[in-house]
Amino acid sequence: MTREEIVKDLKGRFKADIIDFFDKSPKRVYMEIKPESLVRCASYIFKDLRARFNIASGVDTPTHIEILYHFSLEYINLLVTLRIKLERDNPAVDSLAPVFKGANWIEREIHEILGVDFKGHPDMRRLLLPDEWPAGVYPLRRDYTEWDKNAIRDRGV
Amino acid sequence: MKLPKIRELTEAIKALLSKPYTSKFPKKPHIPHPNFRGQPVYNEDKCVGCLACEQVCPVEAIDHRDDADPSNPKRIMIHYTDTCIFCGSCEAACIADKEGIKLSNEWDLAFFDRKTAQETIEKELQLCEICGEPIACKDHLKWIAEKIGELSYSSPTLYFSHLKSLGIIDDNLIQASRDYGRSDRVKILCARCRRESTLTTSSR
Amino acid sequence: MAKSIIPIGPYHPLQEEPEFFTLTVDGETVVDIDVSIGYNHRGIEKLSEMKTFDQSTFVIERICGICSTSHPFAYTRAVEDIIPVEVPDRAKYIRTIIGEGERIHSHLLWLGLAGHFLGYNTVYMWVWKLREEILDAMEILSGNRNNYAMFKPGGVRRDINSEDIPPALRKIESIVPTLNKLKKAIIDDPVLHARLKGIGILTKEEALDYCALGPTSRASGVAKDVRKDAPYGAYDQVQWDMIVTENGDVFDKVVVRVLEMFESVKIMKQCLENLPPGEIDLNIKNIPPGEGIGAHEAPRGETFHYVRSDGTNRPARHKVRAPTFMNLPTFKATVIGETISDATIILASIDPCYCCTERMSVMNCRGKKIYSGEDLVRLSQDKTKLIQKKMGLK
Amino acid sequence: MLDCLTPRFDIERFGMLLAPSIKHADVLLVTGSCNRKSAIRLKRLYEQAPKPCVVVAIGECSLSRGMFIHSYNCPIPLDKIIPVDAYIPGCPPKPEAIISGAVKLIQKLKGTL
Repeated sequence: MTREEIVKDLKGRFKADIIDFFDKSPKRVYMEIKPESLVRCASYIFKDLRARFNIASGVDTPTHIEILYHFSLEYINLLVTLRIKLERDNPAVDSLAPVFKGANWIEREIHEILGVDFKGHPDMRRLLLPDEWPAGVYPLRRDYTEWDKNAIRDRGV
Repeated sequence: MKLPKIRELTEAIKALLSKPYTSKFPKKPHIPHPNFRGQPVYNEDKCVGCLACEQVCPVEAIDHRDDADPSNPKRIMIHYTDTCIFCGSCEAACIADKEGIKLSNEWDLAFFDRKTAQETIEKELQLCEICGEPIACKDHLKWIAEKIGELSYSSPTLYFSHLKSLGIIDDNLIQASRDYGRSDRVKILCARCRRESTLTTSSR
Repeated sequence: MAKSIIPIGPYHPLQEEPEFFTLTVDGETVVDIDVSIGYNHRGIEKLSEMKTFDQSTFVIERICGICSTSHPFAYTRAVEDIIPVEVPDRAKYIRTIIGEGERIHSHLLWLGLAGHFLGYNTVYMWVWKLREEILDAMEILSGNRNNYAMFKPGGVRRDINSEDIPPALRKIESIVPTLNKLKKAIIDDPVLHARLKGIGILTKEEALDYCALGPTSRASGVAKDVRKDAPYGAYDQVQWDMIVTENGDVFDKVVVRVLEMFESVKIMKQCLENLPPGEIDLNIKNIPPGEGIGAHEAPRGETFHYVRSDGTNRPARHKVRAPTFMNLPTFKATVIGETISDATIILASIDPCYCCTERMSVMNCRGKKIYSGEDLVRLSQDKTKLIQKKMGLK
Repeated sequence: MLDCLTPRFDIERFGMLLAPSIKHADVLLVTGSCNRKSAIRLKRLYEQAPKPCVVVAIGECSLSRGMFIHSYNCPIPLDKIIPVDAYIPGCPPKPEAIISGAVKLIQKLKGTL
């Protein structure tokens, strides 16, 4: 399947869900879709196009929270990125962990540092942060302020 | 089954005869390769005190303290050995053609007290002749004057400091009071005083 | 059978990345395994948002002690992807040289420690003696044994001047004869065959499902390598081939890594010999707002960097994904069902920043017997001696 | 640090040995910046060590958290967690620097520095 066929197929199949399709360069395709159709799109790309799930990167922009799922198709050297936008107060999206095991850890990490909760994730535990980290504080949010009073940020000599 | 045994046997014998691989380090001092990036060292007369290295340091290992008392104004550049990661971006950013701060080959830096783990050099500071604010290091003004050549005659601060360093003019004869008249224009001033002296037309 | 929990404690002088594995054991075989990581979490993504584009290469370089040049490689490619700009040829060659040199010394390090787990301490000492040669070569080329500080968005920081190349080349070529002896010693050693073949098998489907990367997936037949699929740097102007083996057990992971070292030596030699002239840096002045993705084939797999810039000189968001992040969950598929003494070498076979599995302690709830990490390594070494006795070698 | 054990910089010829557990060791070598999770375990390890215990901080990260001073997960430098006797800067320090640091420490403890 060459690159043009895949791009045309993706556009045709998910015409209703695609909000914006940005063809940046021969190696990069960005597809913005509605959050509800995420599982359908992702499982189609992962299973039928035999893509490899690279990573999901959560971004906290001033207006909304964005999550980008990067899939790389090695055999035609193309990287398809699914972008979904969620509102800032309680971002929620359904989890991709049941679709493929690779997404298990990254969703736990995004839940922990950005506060997005993934519905249907098998074991949503804490991955990186220590236990005494207060529940509501998300370090990668724009409005993160130092909560630990006795942290020494200068030379501390 | 036997072949690998014989091959390892020859290897063992060869290792037996050859001299030991361990370096006789404490007895014979270790000289690292000239490319090795060791401790950054300030060069007192080459450095112009422009703080470019402080801006570019990824770990904020370089700091400065301005001591603006009129008798002996000086800027103290401090380099902390306990934070520096020896990456060489200060040397790459040094405007005094990479001579102000240079990475030496020095690697044996163990110490016992973190408060003493810093090197400092002092650079003479140029104070504004009206308000006494530090403008920049004297060498830095001289360096700019040399760099932009005759363009430096557009601002009295530059060409005064350049001529003063050449010894052509001596200290400012007109007393350093603030009168916002013409006499203020021919002094070494900081930016704020410069603006005030050029903009105000009335001489109070 | 009462199940006992084996906490694999986080601290040991040999460990680089402290991880805490808890194996639940039913008698001898491992029933379930869980890991809690985060002992080394330093919030690098938040830190690189505080630094400028140029400074954050140094933050990125200190993510992992051994693959310290693969992260800046992917990061600088991501930043160049925002502007879409092409790096000059000489910089590409220098980047490839540093990347490959680092792959050799990382594989050698892992080989030494895997040998230590299996009781082959001579392999451990031999391989690390070999590694000193490569570290000297890297010190000649880049100025430091490990954190090379060579990368910059838009090119390379320091040039390799021509009179440094012959000594570095001599050092690199000096490791090839010993490497050949090592390859022969490892590949046709009957004890290793019996010990490593058939344990910790990661089938191809599981490798695809877990999205495993690098040597871990190439050992189970998944022919994916960023240097071949999306050629970058000087990887397309140099002849080398990708090593893929079929049955994905620990022995194949050893073979893949050993053979990859020969390829890296070949690449480094070709790059060093025909290093093109020309300048080494583009002096990028400002980075337009946008997104960039960069990837590089690190010794353990593909590092992936996503950088988003909003026009200022600081990255607005920087997502880093180390290869072990994808390889580590595969232990669920490989360790369950194996015996305790095999657990150490299987966990080490995905090369999780070399020997996190060293921290093991076994607590048997009934008998209150406590094995420490050392005992578990000794268990795995006893198993090797047992096999040697069976083979009639002793 | 691990390179010191290898044939080229063999520190066992000076009598320094790698003890598997803290209980039978006198010198605690600390590398890497201490984040919140590992600070607790480091404190517990330090208490378990036999008491005339010497702590050596190796590398910029453990001296003053070097690059990670502003990280939200590394709140306090090492010498506020446990008393540190010797500092060996370097990122990473050369094995010779670690050995010469140890030599200086021994001389200081013997009072002959």
